[in-house]
Amino acid sequence: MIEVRFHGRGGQGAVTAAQILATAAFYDGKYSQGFPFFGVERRGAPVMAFTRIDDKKIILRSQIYNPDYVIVQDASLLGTVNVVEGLKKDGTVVINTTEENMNLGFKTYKIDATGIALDILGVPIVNTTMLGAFIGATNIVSIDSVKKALLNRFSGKLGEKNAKAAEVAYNTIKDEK
Amino acid sequence: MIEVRFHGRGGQGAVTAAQILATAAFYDGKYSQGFPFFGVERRGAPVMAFTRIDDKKIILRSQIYNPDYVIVQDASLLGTVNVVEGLKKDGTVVINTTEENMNLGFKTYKIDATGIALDILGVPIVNTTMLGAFIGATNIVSIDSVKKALLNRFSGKLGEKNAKAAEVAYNTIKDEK
Amino acid sequence: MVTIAAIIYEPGSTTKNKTGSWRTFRPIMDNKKCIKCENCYIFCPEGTIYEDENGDFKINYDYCKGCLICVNECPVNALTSIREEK
Amino acid sequence: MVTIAAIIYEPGSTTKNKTGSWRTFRPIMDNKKCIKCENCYIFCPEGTIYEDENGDFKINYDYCKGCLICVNECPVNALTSIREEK
Amino acid sequence: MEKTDIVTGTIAAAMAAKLSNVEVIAAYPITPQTHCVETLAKYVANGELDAEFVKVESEHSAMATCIGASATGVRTFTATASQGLALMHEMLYIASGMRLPIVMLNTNRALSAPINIWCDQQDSITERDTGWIQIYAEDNQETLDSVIQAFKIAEDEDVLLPVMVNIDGFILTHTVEPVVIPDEEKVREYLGVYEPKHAYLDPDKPITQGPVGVPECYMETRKDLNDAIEGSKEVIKRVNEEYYKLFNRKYGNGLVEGYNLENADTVLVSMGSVCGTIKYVINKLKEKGKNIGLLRIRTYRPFPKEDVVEMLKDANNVAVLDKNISLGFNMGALGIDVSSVLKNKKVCNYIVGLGGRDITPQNIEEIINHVEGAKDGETKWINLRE
Amino acid sequence: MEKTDIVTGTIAAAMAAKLSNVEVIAAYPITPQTHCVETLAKYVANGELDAEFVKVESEHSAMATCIGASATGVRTFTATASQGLALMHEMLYIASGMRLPIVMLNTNRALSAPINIWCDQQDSITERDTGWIQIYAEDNQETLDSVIQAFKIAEDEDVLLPVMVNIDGFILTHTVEPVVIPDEEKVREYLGVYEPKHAYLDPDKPITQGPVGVPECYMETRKDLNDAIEGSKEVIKRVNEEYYKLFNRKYGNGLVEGYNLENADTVLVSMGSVCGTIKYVINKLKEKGKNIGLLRIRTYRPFPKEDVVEMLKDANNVAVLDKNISLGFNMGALGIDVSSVLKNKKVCNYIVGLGGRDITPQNIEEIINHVEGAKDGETKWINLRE
Amino acid sequence: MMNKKQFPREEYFAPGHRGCAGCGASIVARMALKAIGRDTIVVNSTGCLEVFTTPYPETAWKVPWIHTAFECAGAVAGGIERAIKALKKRGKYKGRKLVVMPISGDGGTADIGFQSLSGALERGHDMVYIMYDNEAYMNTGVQRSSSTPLFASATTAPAGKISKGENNPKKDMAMIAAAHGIPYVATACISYPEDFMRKVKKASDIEGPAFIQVLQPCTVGWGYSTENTIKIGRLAVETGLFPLYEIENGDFKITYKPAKRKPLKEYIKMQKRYRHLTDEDIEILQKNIDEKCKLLGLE
Amino acid sequence: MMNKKQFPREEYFAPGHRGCAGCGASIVARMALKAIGRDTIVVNSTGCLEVFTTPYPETAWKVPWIHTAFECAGAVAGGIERAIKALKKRGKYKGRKLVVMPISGDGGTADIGFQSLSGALERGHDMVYIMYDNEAYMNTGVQRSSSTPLFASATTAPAGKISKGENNPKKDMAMIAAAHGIPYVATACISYPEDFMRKVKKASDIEGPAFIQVLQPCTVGWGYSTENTIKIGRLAVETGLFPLYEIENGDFKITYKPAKRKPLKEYIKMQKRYRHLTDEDIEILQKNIDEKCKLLGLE
Ligand SMILES: Cc1ncc(C[n+]2csc(CCOP(=O)(O)OP(=O)(O)O)c2C)c(N)n1
Ligand SMILES: Cc1ncc(C[n+]2csc(CCOP(=O)(O)OP(=O)(O)O)c2C)c(N)n1
Ligand code: SF4
Ligand code: SF4
Ligand code: SF4
Ligand code: SF4
Ligand code: SF4
Ligand code: SF4
Ligand SMILES: [Mg+2]
Ligand SMILES: [Mg+2]
Repeated sequence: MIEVRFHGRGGQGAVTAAQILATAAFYDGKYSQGFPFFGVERRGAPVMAFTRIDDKKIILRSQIYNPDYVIVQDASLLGTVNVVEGLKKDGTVVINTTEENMNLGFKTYKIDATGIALDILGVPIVNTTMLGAFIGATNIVSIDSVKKALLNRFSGKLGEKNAKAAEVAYNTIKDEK
Repeated sequence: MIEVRFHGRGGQGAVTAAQILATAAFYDGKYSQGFPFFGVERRGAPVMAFTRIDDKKIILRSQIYNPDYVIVQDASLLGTVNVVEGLKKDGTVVINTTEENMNLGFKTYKIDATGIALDILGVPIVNTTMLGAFIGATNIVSIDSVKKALLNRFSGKLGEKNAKAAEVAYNTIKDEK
Repeated sequence: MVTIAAIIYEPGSTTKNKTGSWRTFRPIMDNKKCIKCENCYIFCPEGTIYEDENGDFKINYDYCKGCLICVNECPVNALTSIREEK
Repeated sequence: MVTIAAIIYEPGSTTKNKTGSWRTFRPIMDNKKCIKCENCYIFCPEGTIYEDENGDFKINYDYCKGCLICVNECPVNALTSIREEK
Repeated sequence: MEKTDIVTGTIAAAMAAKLSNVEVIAAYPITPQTHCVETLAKYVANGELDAEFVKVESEHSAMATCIGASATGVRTFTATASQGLALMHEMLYIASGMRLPIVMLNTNRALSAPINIWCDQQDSITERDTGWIQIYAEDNQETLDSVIQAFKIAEDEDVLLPVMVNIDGFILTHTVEPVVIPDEEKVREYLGVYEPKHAYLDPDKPITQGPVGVPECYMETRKDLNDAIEGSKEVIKRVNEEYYKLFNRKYGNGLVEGYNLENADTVLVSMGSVCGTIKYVINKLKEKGKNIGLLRIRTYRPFPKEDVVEMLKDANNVAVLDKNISLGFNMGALGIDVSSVLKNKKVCNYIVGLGGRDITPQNIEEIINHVEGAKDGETKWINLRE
Repeated sequence: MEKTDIVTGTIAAAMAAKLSNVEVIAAYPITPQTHCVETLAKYVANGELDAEFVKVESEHSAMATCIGASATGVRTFTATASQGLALMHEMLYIASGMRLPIVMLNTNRALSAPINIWCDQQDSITERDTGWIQIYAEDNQETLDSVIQAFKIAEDEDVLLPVMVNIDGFILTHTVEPVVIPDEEKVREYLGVYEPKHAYLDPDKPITQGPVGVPECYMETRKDLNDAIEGSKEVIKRVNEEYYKLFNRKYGNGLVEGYNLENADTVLVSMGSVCGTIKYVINKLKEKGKNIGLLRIRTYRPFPKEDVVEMLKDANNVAVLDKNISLGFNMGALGIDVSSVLKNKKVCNYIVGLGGRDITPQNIEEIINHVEGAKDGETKWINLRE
Repeated sequence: MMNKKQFPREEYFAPGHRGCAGCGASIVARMALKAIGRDTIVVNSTGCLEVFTTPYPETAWKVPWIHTAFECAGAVAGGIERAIKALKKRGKYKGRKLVVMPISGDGGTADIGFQSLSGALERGHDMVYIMYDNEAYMNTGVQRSSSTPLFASATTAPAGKISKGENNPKKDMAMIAAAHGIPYVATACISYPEDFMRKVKKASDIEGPAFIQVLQPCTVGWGYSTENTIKIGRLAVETGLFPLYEIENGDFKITYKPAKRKPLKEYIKMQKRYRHLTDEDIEILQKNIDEKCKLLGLE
Repeated sequence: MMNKKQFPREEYFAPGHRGCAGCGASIVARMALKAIGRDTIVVNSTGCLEVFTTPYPETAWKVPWIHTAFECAGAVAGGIERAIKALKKRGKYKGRKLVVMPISGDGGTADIGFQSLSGALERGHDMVYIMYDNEAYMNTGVQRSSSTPLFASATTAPAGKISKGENNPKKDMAMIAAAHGIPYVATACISYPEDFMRKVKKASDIEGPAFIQVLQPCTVGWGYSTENTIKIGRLAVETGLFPLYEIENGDFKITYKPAKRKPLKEYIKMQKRYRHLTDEDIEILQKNIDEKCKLLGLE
């Protein structure tokens, strides 16, 4: 079973990202769960979300304390949240940042998702971009399934743009690898 | 333990009468309970009320099915209600009527309480009159205690008039006995 | 045996309950005086005044509670009251 | 240990929570341009613009969420915004 | 001056509230409670009680008003029944969760549908999880005493919980019987003035009441509440003793009252006014040489588990009489509760007196006869019509 | 056409309501239920579901509206949680008392005070006496299936009772996972059109619904209700089988689901989503050679007494996990209920997951270890903070 | 006055009910049903009318009738209205207009059921809501409601040594309903049956919510002898205390204008609930009426 | 505009709360408390404001504050008011006026808490009731309330293939409150702080119930970017959509008259909740406003 934790801010779509990832896994023929950690926070406040992926039906219902992967949608979170808390020793972090020198003590992929998002979507909402980057880094689901999930989730142009953003990020990371 | 059942019509004060009787017994140094049988009826509809009197604390809480005494405040009830239902074999009925020929199968005292009430109170509300008659017939509490209870219950003139009505009825029955 | 949810399937079944016995006073109708203004008919809280086949108003004493609204509202004193016999 | 009935005995204690980290954009105040109209002061949803001892308005960046209402409502453009560094 | 009067249960409760010097009353009329608040309204209208009487537009608002008043630090009282109590349901949890020592008279009445204004205890029983202390009085004297005690218990610093005093509708609420009315001064001195240290809305010391109980604290507040109501058992017992010393009346140990338990192989367990009828039958049977016991539960919440176990340890046939039914369990709530703590004992459950169905001495005897031959866990409805 | 989708529990429920062709929906928003009615509103706004969506001003009115609609003879649905369910309390009794087959989704959430939007089951547990059938689903698939089944059960002529389908707030309501969505035609054919014979407001055949239930009839209506909900056990089992035949999914026997019970000396008993975590732990322990069982209560009301007794007959350590607390009893309601029917067995009670406190596999193991060394009747709160 | 059969002869409200002799609430029900006719569905709040008409196993109602709780006639009616819509989709009731008629006392309308009513008005349900106003909670023993007038004594607002009875003015339900912007609002009184029945009929023809507040004297609660029910209602109108009007799509119209307003004292003196009032007290009430009547253009 | 310190500097509402960036509800709370001052007791219904200000163990409030449930701010406030009276009998708060200020969203006021409010108004409790109107249930995710305007899309009244969003007009709470005959009713908008704060202050000085409905744009629910909160509020007033007035003892007065009303379109076009509207739809809404403004004498 693979466990993924998303860190973001209210309004940045971390929960949606977790659900999209779960959906993509499902399209890949796997079982999955996508769910939020809920707080009373509003837009702008730190939030978390989770995805579980497995080959068999997932029955575990607790929150995720020892993820295999962590996705950080907003580097400014590092100031207030311990994003690597409980991350498995051989775990991986994918983080949205332009900062070059960043050591989180884990295998880390960096990407300027905000740049890509502003470029392609025109708004600094990075959830789908980060998802693409994450897949590029980890390959835990197929990028085609992610795109399909995005097209199903967002109607029309919006779906296409998001799929595009994911793909660009995916390739960016792939290339860097 | 003495058990008394009152039959009347909504608005005629049967419940009050049962409470006054209980109060009078209490003034006589006895234990007592006075309580209604409640229905959804409004003014004019048949109602019942009960009094229990004993020398020791009364703990029994069921309704009264086999009374020692029955008081019928309105003879027209005979048409719809079996007023002597469950009355003990040696029980007594006191009834407000002008009818001479009335056989209820039990020892029965008749009195024109409506006449007395109209005379003294000016309204055909017979509960206190009937109480006086009942005491006259049975002596289960003292007429003084009944009067005291009435004076406490109804303020000013109204109390006096009711006490008067009770007393007149009391004497009427006493004289007839 | 009660019906399910105590639903009552018989409309208007309070007619089983003859409230005429509640009366202390009895309204008496004099159809000769009546001008058919319908006051008594429409104001009766029991709906117990009805029009017979001749177009005369009649009181159904089975239900009349003797409130005497009809007597009070008759503009021509076609209704009067007497003390009910018990 | 929670307090009884979760009552909070410390008024205004949300100040522990530095919402400045929420900012994507940062308002910048130019006190020279400011005409003290108090717009930014009264409209700030955080109440994080304050008047200092010199009568100048200052922004407490610990709490400013970067909504930019102040910038939008300044009649003289004494407030401007920049992208927050992260 | 102490005196004896002959009054109904509702009026006894109103007198108790007056003796307790309540400061804010908010209540909505409902049968069979009405005479209680009408009497209080009369006291206020005549200047006999200097309280604020709030004529709210519903029971929901009655409880909300009491919560507001109690949270501001004054002694608060209300009264209700049945549909009214049900309409307060959400607010009951809030009153206890906010730890506000509101005292309420509930006059037990059946719940709709169909609508029925007569007695059973479904209304209060169904609120058993809410964190309210529930006292069930057997007669009008106990009603008065329990309301006074309720304030003492509720406001105790180790408790700080609302208390509901339950009395059977009509059976007590509309029955006059002699009641000793204690001296007003003495009661007021006993209770003192309510001056809370924990909850008060005061601009001079601003606190925040009823915040968002995030997952990091919520469970602990529930545990606190649980411990407070568990701990109230000791306080209730203590108050029962204190009250006895001052006013010369006590009710068992405050939580339960045993009657003729010694050597009783068959014991009935119940609450409220029916216990009088049971005692009556016990006395009759004793005359005939038959020994039957009664365990009267006085505080249903906190549930006196320990006392139930201890006092029934010698009984072999336990008959629990419930004036309520937990639909879908085919048992009354007291039956379930008692069964759950009497593990190695025969416990049968009898559903009695729903919606004003009378409970006669014959019914009690029927139950006694039945339980002696019954199997553990049986439920029987008593006095049903065909 | 049947298809699989990846959806949250609330959306699965909304889909089920649509498949069931509900005709009147009346609901009020509350977290964590909102997505269910929002989804239904969207179906209606897009013409995908030809239902009347009544945007009521409170949950009290939501239930009242459902009652009015159901009493007129149409299929009716609502959804709520927590404070909303609590505000309906009075109307819940009325819906069942009037024998109206309303179906409701309740998304389990803690009750105020303090206010908390996260999961526990206090809200529905505290309505256990109301005469509503209560189903607790373990996952989103079961949520969808249970809503469809709920209509079938509720409208069965031998039942005619409202049904509440409960799902854990956030844990299911906000989690997407794969769910098989049955074919619409097939579901509609299975359920048919609701055409009641007992309750319908129709000028062509005027009946009186909700009259005054005088003492002469009230107790008998309660007995009827009691028998109907007891009898619903058979219907629930039958529907579970029928559904299996048609849609290829079943949940235990409909009332309870046993998991690894054979030769399990220690058995956990619980309801809802936590059963998934328990199964997870059971599987892990099995790998380690330790045999632990689970009895999942699917319908809490009617309470499957017989199954509980039968299926636990070989267990020696019974651990009941409650996501609720009956304050003043120091136990959760399921704990009390199970204890009351397992008379000669060790039953311990574990209060878990109140107000969103997570329940981890470690917590489950802790419970298992504890119960094996515990005394009968112990209650323990799990995962409390200092 | 003598045109033949001014009132329909069909009866939808049976005798034998348990209402007090002389009860005005029965008159409301009887007249309203005559006005609308058989295709009415009645939703009754808890209160006198509900209690005295349906003691199981008897009912006074000859039309479909439902009672659920005290506080939710508006919402229940809304559910019925939508259910009828749904049934029409199934093909039932083709071409027929079924009228949903919630009927509640002043308590069930102005107090505990107020929100349910307001919600129903706001949502625009097609219904004829009848508030039968006897100015107190009669069913439970004459407690005050927010419709109880200033200075009337009621059991929870009793006249007493330091109290003149109710201390708040009567809540103006018709005007509050009108502020909801619904198509039809009216006041009425049982003593004016033509006016009342015309309004009920009109309300039932109008699409959308209609609200009618009908004054209904109560022999027990107001304290007068049974034969005076109609007379007292008439006095309430003739004194200007209870003006009869309707508001149709926002247009206000007085529907009955007393030739000359009678002094309030005549009305007050007939009722025990006012017997504690001094002449000065009555003067205060008279002034209130005079002011209100001026505003409404009544004399 | 340049008079020194037009607004008090005391803060009773602390930063660090969890409101969205640009939230208008915080602005309401902050301004209202500045207007009344420290002797205020706040009663907060469930809703955004309550939730984002009091995540245990933190509170943004520097005055006494209580929250109980969603639907009963009015009744809780009434209890507090009476308790203060009782405490004054004990000698507490001598010579001080404590102001009880219930503050509820449009949902808590016009829908689920409407009865509790109406009861409090009717009973005459001395309080300043503030309805912060963001025209939907924001806390739970932008569901419609009865204060949601016609044609706005909300999650329970979504625009869709056969729906234009909300299909009922906005419930007129200020007018309904006024129909209760209370001494003071006003509308206000956060974009006009002087007007709003003056009204709050006046309301707090008046004995008896006062009701203020204050419009408060919501960035999330209305769909606009955070910096426009004040701008949009201003447009609501300038277009005549949300007129600012007060009603003191029945006397109606417009307190701000736009020089020339702006076209509604300007307002509509800034908000996503209206993005499904065609020009014809907007025309309908514009007509509604024009009519209403005529009635109120605006333009
Ligand atoms: C929730 C609830 N609270 C209280 C009651 C008790 N109750 C029943 S009817 C009634 C008064 C009804 O008054 P109104 O609506 O004016 O009708 P009336 O009896 O005067 O005809 C009351 C208080 C109830 N049934 N339900
Ligand atoms: C009885 C009850 N029903 C529903 C809810 C859920 N709920 C909490 S706040 C809210 C909406 C609040 O809307 P509003 O009053 O307009 O305030 P806003 O959130 O817009 O500030 C809802 C529906 C609740 N807490 N209690
Ligand atoms: S007396 Fe009353 S009940 Fe009898 S007919 Fe006349 S109006 Fe009707
Ligand atoms: S009121 Fe008199 S005149 Fe009029 S119809 Fe009746 S009896 Fe005839
Ligand atoms: S950007 Fe917003 S939060 Fe920051 S100072 Fe300006 S108004 Fe205040
Ligand atoms: S809005 Fe601009 S001019 Fe006005 S006080 Fe602020 S900075 Fe100065
Ligand atoms: S109390 Fe009044 S309203 Fe009720 S039945 Fe009697 S007369 Fe009619
Ligand atoms: S949703 Fe709207 S009202 Fe709520 S906190 Fe955010 S901006 Fe404020
Ligand atoms: Mg009334
Ligand atoms: Mg809102």
